[in-house]
Amino acid sequence: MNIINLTRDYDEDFVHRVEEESGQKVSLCYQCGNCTAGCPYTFVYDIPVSQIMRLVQAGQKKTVLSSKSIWLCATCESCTTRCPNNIDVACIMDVLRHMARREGLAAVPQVKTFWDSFLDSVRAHGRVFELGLLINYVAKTGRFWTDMDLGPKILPKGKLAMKPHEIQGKEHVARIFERFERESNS
Amino acid sequence: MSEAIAYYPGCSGLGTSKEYDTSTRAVCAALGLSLVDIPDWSCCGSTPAHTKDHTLSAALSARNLQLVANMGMTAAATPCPSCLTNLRTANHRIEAAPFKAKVDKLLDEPYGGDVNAISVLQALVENVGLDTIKAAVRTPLKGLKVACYYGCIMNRPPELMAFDDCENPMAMDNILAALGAEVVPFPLKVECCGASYGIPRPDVTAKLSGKLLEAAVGVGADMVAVACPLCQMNLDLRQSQVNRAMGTNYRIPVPYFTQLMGVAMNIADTEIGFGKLNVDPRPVLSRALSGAD
Amino acid sequence: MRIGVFVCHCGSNIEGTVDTGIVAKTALDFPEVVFATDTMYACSEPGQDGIIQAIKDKNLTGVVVASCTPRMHEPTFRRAVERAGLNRFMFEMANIREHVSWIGKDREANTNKSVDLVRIAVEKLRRDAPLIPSKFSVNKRVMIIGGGVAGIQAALDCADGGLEVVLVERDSSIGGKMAKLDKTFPTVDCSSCILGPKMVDVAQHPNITLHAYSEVDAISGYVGNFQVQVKKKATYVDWELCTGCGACMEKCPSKKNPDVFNEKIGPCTSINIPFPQAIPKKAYIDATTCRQFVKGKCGVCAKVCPTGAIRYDMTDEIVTEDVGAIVAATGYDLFDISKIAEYGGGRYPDVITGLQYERLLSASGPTGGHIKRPSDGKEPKNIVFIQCVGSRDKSLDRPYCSGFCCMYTAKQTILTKDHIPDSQSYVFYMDIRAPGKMYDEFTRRAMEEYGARYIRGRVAMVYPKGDKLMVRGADTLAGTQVEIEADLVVLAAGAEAAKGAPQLAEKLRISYDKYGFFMESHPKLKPVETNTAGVYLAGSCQGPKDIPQSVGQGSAAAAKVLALFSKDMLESDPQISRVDIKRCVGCGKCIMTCPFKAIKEVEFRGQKKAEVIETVCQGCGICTSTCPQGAIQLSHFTDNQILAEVNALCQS
Amino acid sequence: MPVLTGKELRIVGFLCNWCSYGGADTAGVGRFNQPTDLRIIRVPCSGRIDPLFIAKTLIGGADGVLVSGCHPRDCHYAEGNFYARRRLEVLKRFLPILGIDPGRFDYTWVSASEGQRWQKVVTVFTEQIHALGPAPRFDAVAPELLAKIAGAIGQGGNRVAA
Repeated sequence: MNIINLTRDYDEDFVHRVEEESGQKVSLCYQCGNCTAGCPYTFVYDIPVSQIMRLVQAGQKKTVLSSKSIWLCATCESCTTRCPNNIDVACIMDVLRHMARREGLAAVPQVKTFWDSFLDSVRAHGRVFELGLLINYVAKTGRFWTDMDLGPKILPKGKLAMKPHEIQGKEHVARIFERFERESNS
Repeated sequence: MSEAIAYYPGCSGLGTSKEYDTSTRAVCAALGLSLVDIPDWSCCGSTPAHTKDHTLSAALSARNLQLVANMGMTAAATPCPSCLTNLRTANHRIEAAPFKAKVDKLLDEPYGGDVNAISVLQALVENVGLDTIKAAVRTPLKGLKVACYYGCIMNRPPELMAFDDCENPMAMDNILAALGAEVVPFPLKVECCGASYGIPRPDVTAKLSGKLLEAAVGVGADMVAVACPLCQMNLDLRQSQVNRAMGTNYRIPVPYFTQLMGVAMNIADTEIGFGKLNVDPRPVLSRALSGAD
Repeated sequence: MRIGVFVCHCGSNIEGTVDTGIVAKTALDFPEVVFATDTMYACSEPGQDGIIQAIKDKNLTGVVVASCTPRMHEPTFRRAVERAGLNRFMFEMANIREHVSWIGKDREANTNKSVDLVRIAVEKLRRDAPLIPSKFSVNKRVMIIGGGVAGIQAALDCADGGLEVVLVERDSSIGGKMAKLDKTFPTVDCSSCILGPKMVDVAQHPNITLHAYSEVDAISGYVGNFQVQVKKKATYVDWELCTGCGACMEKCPSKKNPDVFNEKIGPCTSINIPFPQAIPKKAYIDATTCRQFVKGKCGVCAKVCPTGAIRYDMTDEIVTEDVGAIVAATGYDLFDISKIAEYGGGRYPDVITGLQYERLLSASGPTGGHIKRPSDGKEPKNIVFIQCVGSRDKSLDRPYCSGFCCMYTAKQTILTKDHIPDSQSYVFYMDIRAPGKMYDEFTRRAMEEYGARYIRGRVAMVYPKGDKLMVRGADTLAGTQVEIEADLVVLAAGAEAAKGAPQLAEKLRISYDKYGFFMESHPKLKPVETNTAGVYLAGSCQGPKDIPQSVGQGSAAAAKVLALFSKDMLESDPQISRVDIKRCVGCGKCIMTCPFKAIKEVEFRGQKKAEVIETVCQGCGICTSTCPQGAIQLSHFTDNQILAEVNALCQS
Repeated sequence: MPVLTGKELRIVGFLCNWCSYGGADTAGVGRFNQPTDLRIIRVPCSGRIDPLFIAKTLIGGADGVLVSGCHPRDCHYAEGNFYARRRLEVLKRFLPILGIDPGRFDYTWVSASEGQRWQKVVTVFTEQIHALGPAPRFDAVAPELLAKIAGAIGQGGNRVAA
């Protein structure tokens, strides 16, 4: 295991940015572990959420932003709800994903691809086109076996629309995305 | 004594949770709660939006909230907890003026910030009331053992959702009890089912949904009533994936609570839409109901 | 007047952010100031000597010290100027530490503000007059409120010191929380074996009057002369006649009531003596469950009582006790575990509090000292203890540490192993707080000798699975989620202020913090005193405490009372209201507003006038701001003085 | 000189000895930083505070006045703060008649244990006064006016206004 030199390797700016973007004070965390205890996703995390909090406190930007955990958090809010110090942990996980994206990091690429495909669908149609989203995701990841088994179960039910519900204001929705991109690049 | 509220079905209401949408509309209409469609509503952005950026997420929600305001209404109900969370989070975050300014910059029309969003479940409990629901029951669900599963974000975090108990919610339990069903205490009411990882990480969803099905069977439930399209999909449509991953053999129906309301209120089968579920609840239902006689 | 000003450095506490030299120099420009200097530590012996010397050398007639808060050292400096021959009320303080140097780092602004505060102190002092205290007699009886171990100790020490003691206890027996405990840490000696004899001493001590099943209704008066109204709640049993034989309990048909003494994990009868060692060992009837009261007919206990002690028509009775001092020892209550829904307390019968577990361990408890879980009476094998339930939790507005839970949990794991050798205890903890003598060693023994498995982390949820309770927590040291299939879950429920504590504080006119714990006069130096003279504190009513601390405080409070009563006469504070008889028009408004009935109407040359009863006046000054004529003035806080301070600030 | 020109405004506090003065002490002991504008006048009880003290302070040139006592029911003198609340509430309504912005005066309750609350109270009130800026100076206020207000509040007029 690497030795962390806390005088040299403490990224103060990272700690400040996490606090600013999440509106949370990370020094409130006293490492009780309640978030990890309740997190349904601990079993797939590479770093349990309480240790993510610890590493944020310790200013360990690279370790945190390259972790798989931040991409496997489903924002189920159990950590936020049960934190004895009222820290919105789920919001911090969200903010860490935002920062990882900005750094070009995505330790679980298929999750990011799925979310991006979802947003692409919203941007194109104004609403999510479920079947289109799935096809798009499969095309991007090459994971052609995804949910193939479910096709026979769902298609006969007539639930999945074969074409998107285009809304009249879809240009407006697209403009939201465009302006967002302009703002984030400026 | 009809009450009106704007209605935001959410994208899945047009597809994978059609039966939630139709049963919700039918039940509310029968109970005198008038759901007024929001013209040209768009997607709230769901989880993918807030994991990308909070301003973007709030703008996607705010567009819809402003559409409600333009209808001259001040409240919207949605059946989907994920939509609900996004709409409420947007409202909460724009209370801070600098954040609101950033959101308005992304919008064609700035959002005034005065439209409240609640769940259909909350509207049924608070705007309609259990007494009215009870009075509308024509076929009591006597003998049916139901576990009520609320999903992770219907009530959490409590400061944001401001509805029911965040650890032991009772709204759906109370409705089903009013319908005459036997509600079994379900300890994992608010545990996460695996959310939207069904596609990118099916292993994760299978394990989490598997725990829920195990618990529901363990407490002797005939079926699991749900209030979330994603939960429903994970527990019902993906039940075969669960069985394969966990080596189990569950075959337990997972209807929306509004569908069960529809049964008790003698709503037309076409509106209830049991046929759209993967595990058809009708055999279990008729067995339970006839056993009660 | 010849005024001297002394500006204290307080080491670097003040000098660090205030230029005391400039403050002193500027003070020389103020009216009637003839001497000003800065000084290193004004309160030290050389500091006080310097003040005394200056008074003598410069013929000072008044002194201002600019230093810390007057709530700290005003009495110190008053004594110093008195030693120099001045009247001790010819003295004022400027608080340039707590209100200046400690709350900001801007040296220029702080120096400036200090000058202002000295200026108003000088202006006030210029209008001070010498005051002479008068004397009043002391009623050397003391009331102790609360008969837990702290109150028992205070009562016994006062009584042994020769004082008459009135002990008031809310429940039907004294003993408090300690009486419910099985064993005590870190010695594992039997709680009732060490408390029992003290309880008997209370019952037998000739100097102690015990009002059990009683509550303080109202308090009036002041140090040396309080009048306390005690409500003796109806027990429906004549305690003069009751012998405590227990025949009524055997025959009472209403047997399934939650037993409060057993923390509601066992049943009890409606007529009840809570436990065998109860003091007084007398029965009382719970009218909310008794059939005679609920249904209007039964009368079984009246029929079986061999002494004919049952009195269904008994009513609450108020007795008035005159005392000279009061010790509040009202203890604590437990956090309501049902507020943490994820742990299932109140929903799942096998999730219990630590105090309930004590009752399961106790030979006099509902299970006769056998650990049986409440749901099915089975002996549990895997027992999970969860720490900090309602402690150190900001989200529940309980941010404080309850102090004793770590220790009693360690004790309970040891006792569990003794009771059930093939059992396994698990303890979820965040930090182990064991700072007492032999405490840390004790917690180590629990782990090393008794095999208790300690897991560092909180528990997120407890839920039933079959007949087990699934406990899902974290092991933060291993960095993982853990699950335990438990038979019984014991929650270390935190301590919170006793129910009704704020209301009692209001009656006592003492302060309490936001959690309802009573405020001591000084957190370090006056731990058992309050800001109300003659009212003292002992035990957990001030904040969570274990048994040794509570006993220590009981003795400390007793020592304070004995010291107070060592004098036959007390000096009253002369900073009281005085009536200018020429201006008084006898309207009586002051009489109506005085909260202490310290003003009476007198006839003076055929006219009605107000007159202040010196020893009763507490010096609040409500009368002064009520009087339309300005005829009644609070000494040292006169209208003129306050307005002089206002002018000094406005016109500087 | 005592108010730093351009930096500070003249804010006067009237604090009861037992609760709020203690709370301000607690804030000091806890090193809870505060703006430096406020000067505290100690009184035994908020019930000792004559509303005309406050009027006179504001007319006399203060930019803000803050009163703080014990929380209702927690008064060292049992009921002094109830008298204070009634009087101060009336005063607040009369300030506009004197031409004084009522935002320049506020009263609150802070207990001796509430150091952090005191820090917040001082900070917020100081910011509030800075937002209002320096108070306009009064050339002369007719004593009759003060007396009239005193009459309306129901006490004290004959002496303090004189």
